Amino acid sequence: MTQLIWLTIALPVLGLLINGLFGRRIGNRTVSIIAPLMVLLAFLVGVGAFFETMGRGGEAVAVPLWTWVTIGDFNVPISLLVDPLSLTMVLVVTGVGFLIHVYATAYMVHSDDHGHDHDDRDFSRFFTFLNLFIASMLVLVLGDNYLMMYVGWELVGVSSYLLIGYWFDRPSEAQTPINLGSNTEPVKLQPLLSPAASGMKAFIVNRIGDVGFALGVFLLWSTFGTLQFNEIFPRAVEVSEAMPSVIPWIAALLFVGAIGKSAQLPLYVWLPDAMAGPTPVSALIHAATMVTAGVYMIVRSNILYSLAPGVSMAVAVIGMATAFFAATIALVQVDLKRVLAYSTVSQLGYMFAAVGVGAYTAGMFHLVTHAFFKALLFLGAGSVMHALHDVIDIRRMGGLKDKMKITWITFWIGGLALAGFPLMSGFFSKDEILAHVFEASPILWFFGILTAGMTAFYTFRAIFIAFHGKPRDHHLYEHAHESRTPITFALSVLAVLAIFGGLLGLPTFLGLPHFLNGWLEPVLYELPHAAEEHHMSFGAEMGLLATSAVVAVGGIFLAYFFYMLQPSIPQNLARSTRSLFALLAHKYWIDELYDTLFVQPGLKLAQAFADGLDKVVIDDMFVDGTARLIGRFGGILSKLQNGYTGSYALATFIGVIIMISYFFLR
Amino acid sequence: MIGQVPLSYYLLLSAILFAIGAGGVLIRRNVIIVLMCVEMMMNAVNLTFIAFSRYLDSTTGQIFVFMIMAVAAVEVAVGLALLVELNRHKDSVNINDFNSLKG
Amino acid sequence: MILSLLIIIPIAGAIVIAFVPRDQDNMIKWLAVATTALALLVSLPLYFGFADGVSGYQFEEIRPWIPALNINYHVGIDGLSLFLVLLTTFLTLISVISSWTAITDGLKEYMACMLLLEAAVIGVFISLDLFLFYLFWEASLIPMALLIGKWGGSRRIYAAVKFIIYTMAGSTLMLVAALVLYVNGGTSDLPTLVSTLSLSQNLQIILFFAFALAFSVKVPLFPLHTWLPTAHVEAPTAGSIMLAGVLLKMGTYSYLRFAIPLFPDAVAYWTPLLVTLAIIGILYGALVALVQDDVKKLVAYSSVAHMGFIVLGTFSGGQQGMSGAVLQMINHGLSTGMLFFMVGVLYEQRHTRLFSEYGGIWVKVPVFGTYFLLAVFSSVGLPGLNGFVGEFVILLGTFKVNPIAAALGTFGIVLAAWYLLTATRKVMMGPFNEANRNLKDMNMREAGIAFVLILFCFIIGLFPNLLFDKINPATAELAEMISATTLIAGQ
Amino acid sequence: MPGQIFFLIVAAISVISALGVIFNRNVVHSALFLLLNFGTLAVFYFMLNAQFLGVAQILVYAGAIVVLFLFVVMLLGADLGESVDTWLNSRNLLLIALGLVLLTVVGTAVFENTIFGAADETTMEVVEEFGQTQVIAASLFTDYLLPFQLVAVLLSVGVVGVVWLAQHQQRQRFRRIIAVLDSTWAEETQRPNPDLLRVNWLRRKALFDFDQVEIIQATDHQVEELVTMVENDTDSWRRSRYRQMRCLVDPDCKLSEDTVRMLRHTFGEVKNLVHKGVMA
Repeated sequence: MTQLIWLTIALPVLGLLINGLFGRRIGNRTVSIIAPLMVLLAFLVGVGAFFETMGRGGEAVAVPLWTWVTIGDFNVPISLLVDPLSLTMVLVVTGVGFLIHVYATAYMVHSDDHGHDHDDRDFSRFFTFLNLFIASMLVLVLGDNYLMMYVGWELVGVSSYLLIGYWFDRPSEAQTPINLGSNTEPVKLQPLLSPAASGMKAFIVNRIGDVGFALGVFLLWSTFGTLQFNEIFPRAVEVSEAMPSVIPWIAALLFVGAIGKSAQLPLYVWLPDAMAGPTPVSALIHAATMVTAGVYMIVRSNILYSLAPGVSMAVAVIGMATAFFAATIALVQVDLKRVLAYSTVSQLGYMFAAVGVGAYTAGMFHLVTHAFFKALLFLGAGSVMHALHDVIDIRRMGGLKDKMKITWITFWIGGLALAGFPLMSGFFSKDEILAHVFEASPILWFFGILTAGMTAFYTFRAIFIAFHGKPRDHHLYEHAHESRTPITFALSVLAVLAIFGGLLGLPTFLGLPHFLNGWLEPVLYELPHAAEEHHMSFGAEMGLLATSAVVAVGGIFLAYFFYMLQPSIPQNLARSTRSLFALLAHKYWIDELYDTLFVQPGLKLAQAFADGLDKVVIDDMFVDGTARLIGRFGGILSKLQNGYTGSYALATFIGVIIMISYFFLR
Repeated sequence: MIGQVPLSYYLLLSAILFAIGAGGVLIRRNVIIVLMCVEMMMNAVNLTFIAFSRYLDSTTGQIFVFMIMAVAAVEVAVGLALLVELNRHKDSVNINDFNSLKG
Repeated sequence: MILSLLIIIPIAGAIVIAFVPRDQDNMIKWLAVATTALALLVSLPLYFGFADGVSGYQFEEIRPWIPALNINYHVGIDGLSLFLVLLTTFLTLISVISSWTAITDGLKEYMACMLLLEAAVIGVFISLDLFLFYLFWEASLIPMALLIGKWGGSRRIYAAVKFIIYTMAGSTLMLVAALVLYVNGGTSDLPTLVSTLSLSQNLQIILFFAFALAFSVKVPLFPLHTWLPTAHVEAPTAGSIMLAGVLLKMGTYSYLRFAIPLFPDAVAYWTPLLVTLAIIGILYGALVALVQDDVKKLVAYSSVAHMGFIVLGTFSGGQQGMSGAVLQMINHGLSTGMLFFMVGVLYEQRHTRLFSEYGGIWVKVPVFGTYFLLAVFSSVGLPGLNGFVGEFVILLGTFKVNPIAAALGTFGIVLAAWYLLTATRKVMMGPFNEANRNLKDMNMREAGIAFVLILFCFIIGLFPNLLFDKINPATAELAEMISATTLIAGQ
Repeated sequence: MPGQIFFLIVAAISVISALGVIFNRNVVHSALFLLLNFGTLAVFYFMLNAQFLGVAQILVYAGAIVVLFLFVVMLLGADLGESVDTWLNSRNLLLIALGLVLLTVVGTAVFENTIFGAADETTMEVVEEFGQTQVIAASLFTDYLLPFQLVAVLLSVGVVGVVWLAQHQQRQRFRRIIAVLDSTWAEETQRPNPDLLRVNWLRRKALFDFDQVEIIQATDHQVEELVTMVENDTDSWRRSRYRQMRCLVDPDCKLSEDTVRMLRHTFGEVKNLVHKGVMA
């Protein structure tokens, strides 16, 4: 089955072509069967390859397809690498992807006021792009050289652009201001970007990251002379001794690409706006798979980062800073999807913190579990939105738990996992990261724990407001109903995964099996003179475990206290700390900052170039200028031709005299 | 009796006639007079030719004068025809009125 | 004999069309299509018969042209010009078919001009003799100027005159330089000149400047580019396709064919300036394209940016950069040709090119929308499509020699994404603009053309080696020629 | 010596007659002085033994050309030359000075160097047969035959030219030409009266000298085409007249306001065509 791994890419591409070219003709029903089927088959191929690789003891196998580019000594084959790391990603992508495809078949059907359903206008176009995304993501993870990874990198960027901008004709919607009580003036919010604009914003911010990644790849080629993983990593140690400064540069440049793609500081701004796309898109791309590409890249090139401790620490710091920063914003968001968006940015921060400190398996572990519960939460939010006619503002929800039983329960499970409630998958993965981070630097750990608390708080703030308490908008409440089976099926499967996901990596210090460690071990290159694994004492580990459990439960209880027992507290608190609240509500004014720093000056410069330099200076002064000059000069000459025969005769006469006097007097 | 006149006299005379002709062309504005003066210039040249042909004892000069006469005749004919045509258009004979061919 | 045939067929076609009575529109059109199709068919064996891995010229023909001056009709192709000839025959066929309904008055002269343009451009690409090259170089101006001047928009006379004088002024110096070469080398035959010539460094620098000026106007390189937007805005659709698709390549191709091999020592001297201008061209072209209100102007400035990439590749010194540049010439021809074709499709129905007139038309014309989006992605350099391969390899080659230039160039692709996606948003997305309510989707003919164009983009994108195997020998030779001299020059 | 005196007398007469031709108010008198001048020249030819040419001089010049002058003078009635005092303005003084310079130069040249072995004071005895018509005819029809034929051709061309020039007069001359845009017309031009020509531009679709534009029945696109063509007109004489030209637009021919704006931009004034008679 390993040799057939290329099927995982070929199948979605096949689905993409069928739906794309014949979408209208074969009808929406067949489209909604083909798309998920392709992803399911890909998943099955992945599972087959998984068991084969398990049997082989995790040793990598390359599946060459055809040589892509050969110019002189620059030779890049198109070949797929089947090894534990790429397989993990394949399984996550295809698995979660399949569930989301099933969910989307029901989600993209809108029921209007009087109950009967009609499909979304470009139903087939949506599934074409969804399959395109799955294919591009698999190219990224399965590629066995940096160029294939870069190709996948850009392709996922494009598919996210297409999917975010799916409802391209919807205008930007204004957000109702947050009122802080009767006598104070409410906090106004900027309108949400239209899908088309946010799609473009996502693509361009991604591309800025891609510039870093491309430069990293160029530097890799000019130092190693090749882009193949299996040729670079073995020689990495010897090259880093020969040219000490090169490896950190490569690591840094590649990390810039990761910042762009995985929405870390400072290039995270596109992710919240990407919520303008349909919810399955947000779940698949902006929670489970694409945003984790950066983490995958760092885990894949782990030897490079281990050889560049400075850059790794920077990765960890940026990761943790993003986690903390995003968590603070999520505290006050009123849009359920944006709460989850900032939570994704925050959780990604955790993963980068993990890989930054060298805990690659912990990073992957959290990546996998996060994929499950974050996809679950997004789909839950989608189901709520679906039921309430695309209303996602939690201030108009309330008491939905009676109306949407399954969504409520699964949302709870997802929430618990995200918050890191003990025994849930999130708990184990996040705790492992925090343990490793603590080993590296306690300050980072402190921020980590704080963020964990905040995560628990904002997750359950959203749950309590949305599902519990009294309904705030009766018309909406009346109309709410549980979503149809495909949605509930996807939710329940993901809920199961969210609960038992933790089994992948139980804490080793308790003697429990850590499957992922063993599984990913062949991928990680050990530094020859690596410091031996200094184990923290059993007590310290236990203490960390306990603190993170306490913080999680504390966060949940605090949310319960704020929103269930004393609902007036949040409003009073917000009113008293109005400036801080407004700052968080406006997302630290980052979007406006970027707009004034980069976008407007860019446009002004362009305008200056276009009108000023191009039109006036080059075109008018030089080109037409010289033309006018010659024209005027010609005008002077033409004055000599004044039409009087007399003057012509005179001219000839003078000429004659000059000639004669010259000849005779010479 | 005829032979005593030296060649230089003839050359000087034709130079004077030529100069007068040229002066006439430049000074006068009446086209007919201008054409006449051109004729005079041509005759001055004829005189030189014949003088040389006589003193250098070769008939080529005279053949040349013969040709010049033909040219002169045609030139006057065409010149006057043009004058008539222009006159009908601008009904004036002043040479400066015909100045539309200008830059 | 194939190469001479490629010139004779279009000219013969033009002559035959001249005899067709004026009102037989259909006959003229079908004749033009037949001629260009025949030319394409005749040019196909060039690809299949081309020997891989062999450097030096193939399909060579030498016939005395002016024996007294030892100037002969010497034509031949190698890796550099093979695909440009194919591109020319292919794009001309596309242009002729695309102007099926666009041109109503003076169709006869139009088709004749198109065919003569094809003949002249193919002449430029295959001639290996300085004066033959110069002849075709100037000959290609006339039909193009006629195309702009007669069938163009409102300010067409200004645009045509500016186009001619700009290029003519540039290339007069080249003629002088060719004469100097002829005098020094005793012959105007390129291969012999390249092998026997030994000019002093300073003379090479001056002559290189003369050649470079003529080619830079054509490329167009940064300061000499202002004729391109006016020419494109005023030219008819097919004219724009030919102008962007093929004529711009004459400049970059000539750099590789004439300027670099003839004056290898001068390359090291001029490279910094040309690379800087290329970089400026990339960034400046992209920025100015951002704020254009006319679609064609936007695509014109995008051509300035793309050609900047090609010049960057040409002077990257390494073989990767050069091969990338040659490939990018083909890619730019296809993707910009397709973009202009798409704009032409819209222009034919709406008779306007202003962004303000369009908006959200993807709803109304889904097929057009998909093809337009694919064309944009090919131009932006999306992997899987042709643009990516070229740009990546150029930047890769440049990075090895000059990392800062490569960094700026790579930033160029961000700007490219910015202005092209802004254009897509203004035209395709956003609320539906009622002015387009009676806009019809692409008919079979237009969809067929778009499909063929995008098919080639995918083929090159997925299997670039089909082209690289044939391009590499030629660029290997050039790269080693330069590296040899730069070593001597002690750089 | 007597020969020289005779020469000087005749020379004086010819110079005086030459001056007479120029400084004479009456053109007829100038013509007669010219006749006298040619006569003196004929005398010189005889003195130089060029008898044939002397006779030819009298026949051709005196007989034909002067008569032609007189004939044209009578035809055109240009008997009043310009007044004398206008001659002595600054420009003419300059000319006179130049004339003197020429004379001095030629004079010195003639006197200083001997010319090709022609002995200055040689007394030339009369060579009987020299200058006889036979001698000239002999050389004319042997080694100079080709020039002789060419002269014949030249003369015939001259005649044809003159005949054509004269005949050219009958062409009709219109007082006014109007460019009309009216798609209802079938034929290209209409001539309501002898000196008014109305050309339907829609048929001709090319530029010509017109004095006024009338738009009776035309579409915006056609008017736009006319304006574009006028804008791109390269004839400088016509371009200068467009600004003062009138453009009449028929009220019931609906034109979009930006076409009218274009017309106002190109032509001097744009007014509504008032149907006076059938044809304005």
